[in-house]
Amino acid sequence: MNGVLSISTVLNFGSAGLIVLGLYIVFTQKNLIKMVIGIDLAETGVNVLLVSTGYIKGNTAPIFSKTGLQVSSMVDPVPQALVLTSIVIGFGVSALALAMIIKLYEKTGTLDTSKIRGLKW
Amino acid sequence: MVNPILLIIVPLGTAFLISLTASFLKNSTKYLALLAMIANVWVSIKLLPAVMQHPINVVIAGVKPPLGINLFVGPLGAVFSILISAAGLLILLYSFKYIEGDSQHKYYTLFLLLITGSHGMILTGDVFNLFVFFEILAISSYILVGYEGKRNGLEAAVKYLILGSIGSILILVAVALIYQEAGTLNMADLADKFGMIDPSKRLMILVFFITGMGVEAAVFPLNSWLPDAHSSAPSSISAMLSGFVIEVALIIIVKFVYSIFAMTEILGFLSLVAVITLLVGEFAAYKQSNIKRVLAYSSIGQIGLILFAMSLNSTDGLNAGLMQIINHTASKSILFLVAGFLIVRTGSYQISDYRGIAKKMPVSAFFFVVGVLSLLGVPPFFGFFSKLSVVMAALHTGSVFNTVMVFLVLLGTIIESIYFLRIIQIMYNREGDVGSVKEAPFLPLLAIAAFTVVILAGFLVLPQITGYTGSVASEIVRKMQMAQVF
Amino acid sequence: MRKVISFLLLAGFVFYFATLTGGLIIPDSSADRNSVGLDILSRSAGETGSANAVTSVVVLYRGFDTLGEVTVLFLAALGVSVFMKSTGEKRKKVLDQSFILKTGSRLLFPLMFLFGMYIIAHGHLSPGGGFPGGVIIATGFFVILLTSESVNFNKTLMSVLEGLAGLSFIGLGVVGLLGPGNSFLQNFLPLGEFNTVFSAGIIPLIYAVVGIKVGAELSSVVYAMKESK
Amino acid sequence: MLYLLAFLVVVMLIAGIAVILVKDILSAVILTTVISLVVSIIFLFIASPDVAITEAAIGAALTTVVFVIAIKRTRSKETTDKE
Repeated sequence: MNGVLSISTVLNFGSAGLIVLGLYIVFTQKNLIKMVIGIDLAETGVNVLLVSTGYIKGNTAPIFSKTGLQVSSMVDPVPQALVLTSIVIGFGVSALALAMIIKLYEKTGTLDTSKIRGLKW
Repeated sequence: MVNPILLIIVPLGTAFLISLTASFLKNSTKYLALLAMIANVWVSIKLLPAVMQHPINVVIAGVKPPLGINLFVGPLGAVFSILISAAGLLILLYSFKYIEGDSQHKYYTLFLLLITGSHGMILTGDVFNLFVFFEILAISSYILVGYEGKRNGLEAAVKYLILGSIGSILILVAVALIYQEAGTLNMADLADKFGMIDPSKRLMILVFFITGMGVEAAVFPLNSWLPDAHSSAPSSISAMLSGFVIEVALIIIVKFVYSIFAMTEILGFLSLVAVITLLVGEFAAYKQSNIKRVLAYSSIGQIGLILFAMSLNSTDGLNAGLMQIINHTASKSILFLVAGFLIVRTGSYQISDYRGIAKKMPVSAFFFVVGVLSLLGVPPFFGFFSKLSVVMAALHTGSVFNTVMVFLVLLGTIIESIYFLRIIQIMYNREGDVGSVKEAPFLPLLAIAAFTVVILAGFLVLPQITGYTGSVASEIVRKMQMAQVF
Repeated sequence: MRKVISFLLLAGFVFYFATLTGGLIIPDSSADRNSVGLDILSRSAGETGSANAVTSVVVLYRGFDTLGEVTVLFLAALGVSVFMKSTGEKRKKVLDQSFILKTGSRLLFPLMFLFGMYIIAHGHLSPGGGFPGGVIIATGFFVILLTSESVNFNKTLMSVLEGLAGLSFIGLGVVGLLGPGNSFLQNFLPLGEFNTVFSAGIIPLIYAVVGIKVGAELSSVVYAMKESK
Repeated sequence: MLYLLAFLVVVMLIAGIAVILVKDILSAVILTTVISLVVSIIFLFIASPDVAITEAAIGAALTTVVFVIAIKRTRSKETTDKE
């Protein structure tokens, strides 16, 4: 592989980019649903970062079959387990946020943070 | 020997049990919650003497750490478990009369999960497991803040949720970087391997972690959610959020800085942040007219004080900070719980509407005064000893910086006493008339009285308390190590 | 102005990230690196009897995380039901869906249900397991929910299922605690023959519980968000 | 493999920028789904099939369902309010 571009580099760029885009959306957008989208994107970015920490070039998924794959040719299973957890947690937070936002919308009739007094920060 | 894992699985299991039985037990589910909390208090008290000798590791799934998850229970874990379960039990008793309505079982389920999350964060010995329990704690508090379904509560809950999610994303980034650099998630193992990591990377991980956890701990400038959230939650929940939830997040930060990352060089920065937090909190509290907002901003001030004590880089400072945490838990719980029934009885959040309420609610008003005096640090209340030890610890370091900071802390105390004494003056106004309001019911008063006993009798058992907090402090300053396996 | 400030903040964040991690540009890590995961990998098949190492990490080595994660979903479902409780307004009349959609969805549901069960039951052999399986079952349920006007959705049944599944998870853990291993979530069943469906001790049991719980919770989340008015 | 991954990451980031630029929230949600699917393919390529399945099922499918419900419920009220 050529010196600069490695798979980990690509993944690191991707995850950092996604985290920054997500946080940028949260900071700048005024629509509450779009802010939740931003949180969702940033979480996806962190998940990519986590999975990439366990990646070992050229190795296979950590699943043993009867033909007997070598342990040394598998990727690290722990970050994958962590990401499974964090994906589910991320979904839980998004669903809860949207439920709150729907209820808030029923009370205030708007999703615009600049029109909701308590949400100006 | 009781197994500390019971502290986590008993409330969690009871929460599931409540959801299972809610359809036919209806509102009697609160007694299940009561049983769980009594069990928790019993377990944590049984645990304390044992772990004072040797910290213990509880292995989960039969896998020895660092491969699996473990609970690490030292003096810190035991003392905080007692704090959490005792405060939780009393606040639960208070809730019996305070929470009304049909779907009470949801409140008690959330309550137990909040307790589960706090215990889990304190006891776990694994970084990612810490994140999971952090999420349990955070999500249950988001829901409880908006629980009443009023507009203010919802706005506060949404704001809290968005900031909290950003915080949890930063924590997860820190976890990912930790795994990338050290290849381990176990805290004790991490403390061992951290020396091998480049210091600048260490700093970065710590910055991510502190920023993320700092949102929950309400450190300036990440605390804009707190006044809204703590003031619009039900009062029993405000007492818990102010009483131990933010302290739990704070102690996790302290634990990371001292015993895991051993990066005491950032403590100077932290103490600066702490004093700014304190002054911001106290000045903002001064300007409020809503009683719960006053208490919420005062919590920010107190968090600043605690963080200041804990970032002095000395065992004395940590000890003082821990005593201040105990004082704050007891006195702020009293204040929020009394405020809860002041609001229920008068129907108003405005302090000016409580003119002369002491005639109608004498017991509540008396408890409020005790809470205020202890928070301000008037002798012979417990708060006097804790505040004194903070000041002594700061002056003892002998640095000019800390001396200046102590003056600012005392300035904060003066502001604090002005606005609190103003409230008391209004409550005890002779001419005021609030109409026909009744005293709070017996059970809530009993719960508040128990907190008051801690404050009033605290100085009698002061040597014991400082003994316990002292061993917690020495646990924190030591580098974390693998303990004996349970 | 706010955009500029947040952009600068985030640019600073990226710069910090890039310079202090030793650059965004890093080489691929090699197999000789030292990590807990690789240690687990070399022992997991023998210790847990599960062919899928990720599953053995999720269910046993880090089973406590999974318990917490299920709790987070439980919390989310609870939270949605707290905020979405019916406000007493009349329900709007839902547009009538076409016959083909309705019948198709009814036909699709058993298939998706079976597929979900398959994914759950083979979690220790192939990719998948309790979470994706539970989600697939829940998705099958949404298809019916989205196409039919009236669904007999028993909220009580769902909360009973959630509670029961959660308690069974803890119960399985407590059996391990009381058993010879004296450790929460300890495997107490024989490992069985490697790489067959009935193997790997308590892993399939826990995954089944997780699948039921995830399915029930997700169904009640979406139902509560859609139908509460 | 490397270039394929780089391509997927570029697609993902472009979709992310598009989320900021589009005005319509529904389109933003659809773009998020696209990102989730692309991420799930990336996971598949870096030897994480478990994560890929979960991301596709939860990140792409379920999250989209929940977002669409939320958008529908916050829009329908807006139109009835104007009547």
